[in-house]
Amino acid sequence: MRNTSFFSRTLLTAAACLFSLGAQAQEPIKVGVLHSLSGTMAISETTLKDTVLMMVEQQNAKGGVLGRPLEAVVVDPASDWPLFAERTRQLLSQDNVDVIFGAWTSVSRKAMLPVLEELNGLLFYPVQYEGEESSKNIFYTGAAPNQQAIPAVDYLMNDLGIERWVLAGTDYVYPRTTNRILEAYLKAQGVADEDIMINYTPFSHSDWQSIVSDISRFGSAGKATAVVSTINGDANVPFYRELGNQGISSLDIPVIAFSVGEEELSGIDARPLVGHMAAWNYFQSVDTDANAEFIAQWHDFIGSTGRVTNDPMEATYIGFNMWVKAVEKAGTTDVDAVEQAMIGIETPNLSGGMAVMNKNHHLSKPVLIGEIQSDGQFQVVWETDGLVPGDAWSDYLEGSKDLISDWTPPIRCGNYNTVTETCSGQTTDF
Amino acid sequence: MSQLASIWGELRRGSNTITLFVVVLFAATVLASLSNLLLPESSALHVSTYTITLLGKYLCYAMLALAVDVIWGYCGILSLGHGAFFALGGYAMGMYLMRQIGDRGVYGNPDLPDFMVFLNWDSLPWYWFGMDQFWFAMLMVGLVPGLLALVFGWLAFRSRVTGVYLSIITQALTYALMLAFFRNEMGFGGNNGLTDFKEIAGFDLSADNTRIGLFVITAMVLGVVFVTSQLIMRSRLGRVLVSIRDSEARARFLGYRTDHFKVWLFVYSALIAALAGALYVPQVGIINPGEFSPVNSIEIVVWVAVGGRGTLYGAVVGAILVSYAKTRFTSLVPESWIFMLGALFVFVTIFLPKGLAGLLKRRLQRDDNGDSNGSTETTTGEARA
Amino acid sequence: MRTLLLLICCFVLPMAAAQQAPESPQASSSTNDTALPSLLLELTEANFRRMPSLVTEIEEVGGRTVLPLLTALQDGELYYQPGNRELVVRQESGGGRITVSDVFTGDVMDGIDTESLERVPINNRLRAVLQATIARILLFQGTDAEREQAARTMLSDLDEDNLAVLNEAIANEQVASVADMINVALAMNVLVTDAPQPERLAAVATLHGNLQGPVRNLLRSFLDDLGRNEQDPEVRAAMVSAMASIERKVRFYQLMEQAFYGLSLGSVLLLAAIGLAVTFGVMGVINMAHGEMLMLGAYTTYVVQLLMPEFINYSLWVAIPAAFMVSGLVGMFIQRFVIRYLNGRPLETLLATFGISLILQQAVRTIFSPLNRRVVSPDWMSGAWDINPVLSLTNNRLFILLFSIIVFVILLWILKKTSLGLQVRAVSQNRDMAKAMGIRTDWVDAMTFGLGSGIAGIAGVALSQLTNVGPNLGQDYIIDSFMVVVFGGVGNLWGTLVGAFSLGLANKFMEPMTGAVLAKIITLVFIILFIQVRPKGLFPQKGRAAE
Amino acid sequence: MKLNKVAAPDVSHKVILYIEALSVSFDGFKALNDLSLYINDGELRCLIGANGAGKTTLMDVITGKTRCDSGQVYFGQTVDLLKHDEAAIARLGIGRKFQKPTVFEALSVAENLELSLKTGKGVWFTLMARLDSEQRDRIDAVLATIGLSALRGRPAGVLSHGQKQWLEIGMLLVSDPRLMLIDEPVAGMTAQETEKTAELLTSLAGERTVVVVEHDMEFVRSIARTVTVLHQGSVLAEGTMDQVQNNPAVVEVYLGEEP
Repeated sequence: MRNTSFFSRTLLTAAACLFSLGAQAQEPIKVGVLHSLSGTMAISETTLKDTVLMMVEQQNAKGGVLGRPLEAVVVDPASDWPLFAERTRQLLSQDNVDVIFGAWTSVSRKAMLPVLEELNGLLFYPVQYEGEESSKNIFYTGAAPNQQAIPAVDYLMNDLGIERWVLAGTDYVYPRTTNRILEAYLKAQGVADEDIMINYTPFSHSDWQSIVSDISRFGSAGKATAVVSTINGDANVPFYRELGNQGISSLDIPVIAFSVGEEELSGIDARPLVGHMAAWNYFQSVDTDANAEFIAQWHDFIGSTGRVTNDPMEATYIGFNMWVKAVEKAGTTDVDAVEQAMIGIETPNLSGGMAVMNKNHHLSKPVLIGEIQSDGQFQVVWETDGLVPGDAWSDYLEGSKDLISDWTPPIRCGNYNTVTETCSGQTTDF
Repeated sequence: MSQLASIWGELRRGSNTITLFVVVLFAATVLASLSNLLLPESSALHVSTYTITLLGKYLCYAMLALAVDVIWGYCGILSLGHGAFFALGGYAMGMYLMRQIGDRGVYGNPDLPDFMVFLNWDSLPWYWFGMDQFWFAMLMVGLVPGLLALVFGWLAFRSRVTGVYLSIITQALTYALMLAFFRNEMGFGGNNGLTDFKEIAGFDLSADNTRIGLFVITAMVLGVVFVTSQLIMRSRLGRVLVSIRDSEARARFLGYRTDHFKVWLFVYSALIAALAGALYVPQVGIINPGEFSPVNSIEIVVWVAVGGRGTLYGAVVGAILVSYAKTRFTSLVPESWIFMLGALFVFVTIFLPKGLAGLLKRRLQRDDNGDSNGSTETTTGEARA
Repeated sequence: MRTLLLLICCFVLPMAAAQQAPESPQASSSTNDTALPSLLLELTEANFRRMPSLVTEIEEVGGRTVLPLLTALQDGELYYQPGNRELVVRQESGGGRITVSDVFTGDVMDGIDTESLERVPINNRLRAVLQATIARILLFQGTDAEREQAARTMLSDLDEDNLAVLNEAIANEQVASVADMINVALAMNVLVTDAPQPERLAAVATLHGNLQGPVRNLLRSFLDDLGRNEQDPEVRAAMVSAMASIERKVRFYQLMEQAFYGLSLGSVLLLAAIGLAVTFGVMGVINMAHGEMLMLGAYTTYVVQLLMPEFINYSLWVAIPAAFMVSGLVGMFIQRFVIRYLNGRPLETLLATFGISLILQQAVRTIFSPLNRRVVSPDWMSGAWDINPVLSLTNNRLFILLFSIIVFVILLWILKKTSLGLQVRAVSQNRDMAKAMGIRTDWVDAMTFGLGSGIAGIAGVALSQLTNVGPNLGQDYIIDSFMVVVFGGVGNLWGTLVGAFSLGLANKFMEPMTGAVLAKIITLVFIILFIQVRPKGLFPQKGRAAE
Repeated sequence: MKLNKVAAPDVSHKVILYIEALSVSFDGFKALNDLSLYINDGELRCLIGANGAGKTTLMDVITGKTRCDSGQVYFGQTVDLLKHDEAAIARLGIGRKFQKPTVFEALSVAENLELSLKTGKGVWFTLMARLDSEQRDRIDAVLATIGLSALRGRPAGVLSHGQKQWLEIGMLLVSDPRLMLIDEPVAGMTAQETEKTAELLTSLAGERTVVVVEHDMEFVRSIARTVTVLHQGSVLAEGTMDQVQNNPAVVEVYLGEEP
């Protein structure tokens, strides 16, 4: 048999499936939750699973969607990347879920992507990431580099007068890409080569003595110096401890982090970190009614007032609400219909404005910069004037500066080259 | 003449195991494939593509377990780094699949894989050359892990690094490789590894029949590897290996260069692991440095221990059972799964030192309570009585 | 700028005087009695843009008396009562006990609802202004060390204000160290102004060999023609020699620093591995759950700190014996119920203990949540021992280095001098003979395993001061621990010591050239190759008994 | 096959094993101290000595297990044993039986003998190897000699201690060595078995060279023609059993200690 016949057969059966589902109106809408509940990523991802469950519960209390109740299907990919692909396949082909909320690391999303595209699933990805991707089947509700890194550097440069830069990160794709973008951006702003120091460390790096001492030496050249940190997870505690112990305060060399949020700080004695910064689209300390309500609901749901909220939770919140709106707008859970309905959807974000889903499947969100307080919360010290639209493709990278993503007709392409006016990679058959 | 009979009996007994294994494997493969292809999706007996992929993955694991059983069960070499050979084979295949993407990557660059484009590599590193040719990639699948096993084994076994020490340095080996592959400078995609494959040798990877094809090929390769290994272990070479396991010094004083045997076997085992890795990657769709993680390698050993080492079929059964349990229980009770896995380790090592195969054997022996020709059981007392 | 501010102040004064001040601080400058309260009031309302100038004004008006106010603000302890907007200092002790006191007198104020207090916000820019302002005041009011520090702070910012203060201070400075620092600052100022040659030469002589960062930067800016240049050849030559002397010293101290880092990393490796050296080396048991013993020790520290929040500074002294007990007991439990049944089958022990390590990790995840736990460093563990501006050794690392050696010595003593040690050695050398001589070998096994695990627990206490306390803590150290023991030679504690420190040093001396990851990979490959050459490690046990 | 190329040792001077000025030390302890010993071709030699006299160490050095600090060991006139490893030495025709019986417990009795056959020992050879009728006959013959014919199919692990001793001797026999080094062959044997062993060993001498280390003085007396007494790593005395027993030095340090 030929490949094509099989492909079309799969499509037909999938369509038949959807049709038969639609016929039974009271059948629940299935929401897949694909976050690691065991293994190394459980630290971060368990919270997001709970967030989705909370949102599902609330939506059901409001009467569900399209008059149908929501049913969460939780599976555990156990921080094992190939398992993310396998579980995605399971959710889409066995459990027949209508949408998936899940993934944290880039590699897990990359593992899921081919399966999502093959089986035409729908994923809401709630974590800040390196960009350079836009799939028809994924909505990215976390920050792209231009919604976190670039504004942060602008703030440091303009408001704090930083002239010398340390780009320190864990050696994986997010820091690599972010730092590459930042390096290009800084050079475009006239920063000299010798004023940029780039350093990569492995995951869970624990011995920071030499690196912190290098940073301190780099920072003692008489120019205001800052560290832009894309250091991931576990490595942060020993890093900040070493900074504190070597007497480097936020006055000497401020650190601005893109991966340190309230939850990460809840495991640290934050006192030595006071004054260091983070850039996010949301902080728990943001003083709005929506946020206060969200925090109260969260504490109520999780049964502990000690639990914090963070940016990926807000991204999940926005993503979920948008999906509900889009399904209601489309009147169906059909992936293609929802995908088209999603673009242009607006829902309130928690920092007191509206989040907008753009044509490139990325959000427009405000960017906030917060300084760490001794209680592990952030104090917002700066905020973009309006919403910043997320860029799927960075303007500062050689390979992607000509690419845009636009999922509306007539382009309908995730990586459209504006110079050659062609689309490489995934296109739709419509 | 009685001796001849005993050897013949042993061979026959061996071929029984072989036949049984091959028949079961063949039947399961054919049934699963046919029910996927012919039965409608609504049928209760329909095997979904998801299941086929899952089965294919299990078979790769089974092959990997077989590789470990060959060295551990028969020669007493406990490698805690066999995941390394699996992953290297996988990477070689991954590189081939990556090159097959061609200009269908997100950047549309026909020469460079996507991750190289966004990390601003301007040309393909030398070790990627030739990987777009299927035959060359397949050569590398064997050559790279084989050479590593040869060099590592030659160094280790010649210096008579044995037992625990060997286990620890194999662990160090896979750990070092993991750290190396995590480095983005290496040019293997760093933490993300290689993914988003499109096709293999011209076949669309997302098509059902490609998946079934891969599954069938995996089953066939597993069958061939099983039969080959079984024949090796039944030959005098197999007996020399067992003698090395039981008393290496004695084997040496009999004139066997035990290091040569061990290196040979280690390379053979590494090749099986690499082959398993190469078949695994197109089916799961991703290869990344996590496969090198020492914990993965320990898990392989556990499959073998659960199934019963030194039997080959035990390793296969152990790998499939434990993996299946993992699939089931991480969905049903993710929090308790680790407890169960941990308890399984402890239970098997204390109460089932010969694994499930040992349990089965004891059963069979109780049934035919007579001649135990060729049995490798060492239950003392029975003979003295 | 300053004059402008003064003008504004004068202008504001009458208006401020008209307002009713909440409470008059005991300001020394009588003319400004009335201005300060209004500024203080503004402090509770100002935004971040206004704050820096406000602080400058407060210093201007209040003079040196406002030091307590500024320090409280800098420390984030300055609050105000929402109603009357009166400023107070709110301090929180380790145990969460909150005291509220008057800003200027420091008198404790009772009966204030601490929950309702609002904090005066502070950000980095404000902190910078505060630091400079406080330094100017401290130069006259602080302890000798504080005053020296204040002068040092000014080195990097020799503006008019600071120079005026420095000149005022040097006139009657009695303390040599402070005077030296001020002289350095003044000498730097001489170089940047157009002073005549002899003065410049004298200034360069003052700076000769000085390790202060700003001094180095200033000299470099002259020598590399970065924004400045020195026309006079004689002065330039003096500068070159001054710079060379500085660079020489800096290189030397950097080497010392690297050595310290290496030793420190070595001490961590030693702590992590030494318990393993006992269980693996003496008993021949491969305990893959060793890392989890470290983890248990770290979690014990966390629990101890939870139980005694008021006495964080002493918590470690309680945690050390507690961790020893917890990990030791768990170790004995494992020995009695698992390892005992696997005697003489090291590879099986490896698998079973790996299973146990999974169970322990998951247990911790279930009990304490998968999130990392917060372990606080006691005050005496934080900070650094500043030997000079380019070499400072962090206290926690110093203590841990010392601690690792103490643990090593105690363990050595236990094994060499006590009857338990004698029995342990007897059993490890010839189990059957020991049994025949009436040694209860199973008891000795349990005790040895308990000892090794308990020491791992102690190591966990130390690690809790360096890294994350989370379920994965053990995993990060287990492979390194095995490497150290195997490299050093199994069954030899001295081997473990030498192995740990040499791997630590090698890693740290390689790191600047190769980066952290490559250094680690090279170390691993080196060990793999080393084992081929010397399969029994650095210090092998020799003789027939070892076969 | 490769093995057939191994030349017989040159015994033109009648001596098959030359040991000259051999010294070995462990951690400062001198296990062998300037030891010299010559074994004639076809001789049956007994080595006796107290524990720690260096008997086993001597065997370890001859068979390549232990490296010596100084000295020379020659097999015949030409073969320097110190330059060979255990496997090569075994292939030269030097067989060894250990103090503690070591047989391959998981393999059957017949398989133990099969592995000991004097035949190719390479990886590829063993992979393809099948027993020819001559080899089968040889195994049968040895099985008969060691009295284990009935147990041929049993795993060696189930044998009794004495049976294992016999099996190990059988493994030596089947490999057809020129020089046999036998460490305590009768430990754990019944009187009857001991007698049989003595018979066997005496019958082997002449055709092969046999070196026996033994504690059992009765046994030594029953088989020995020449006895060498080792003491603290050196040769103390050499001669017939009677000569040795009457040697004052031996009486003092060795036999004198015996109650």
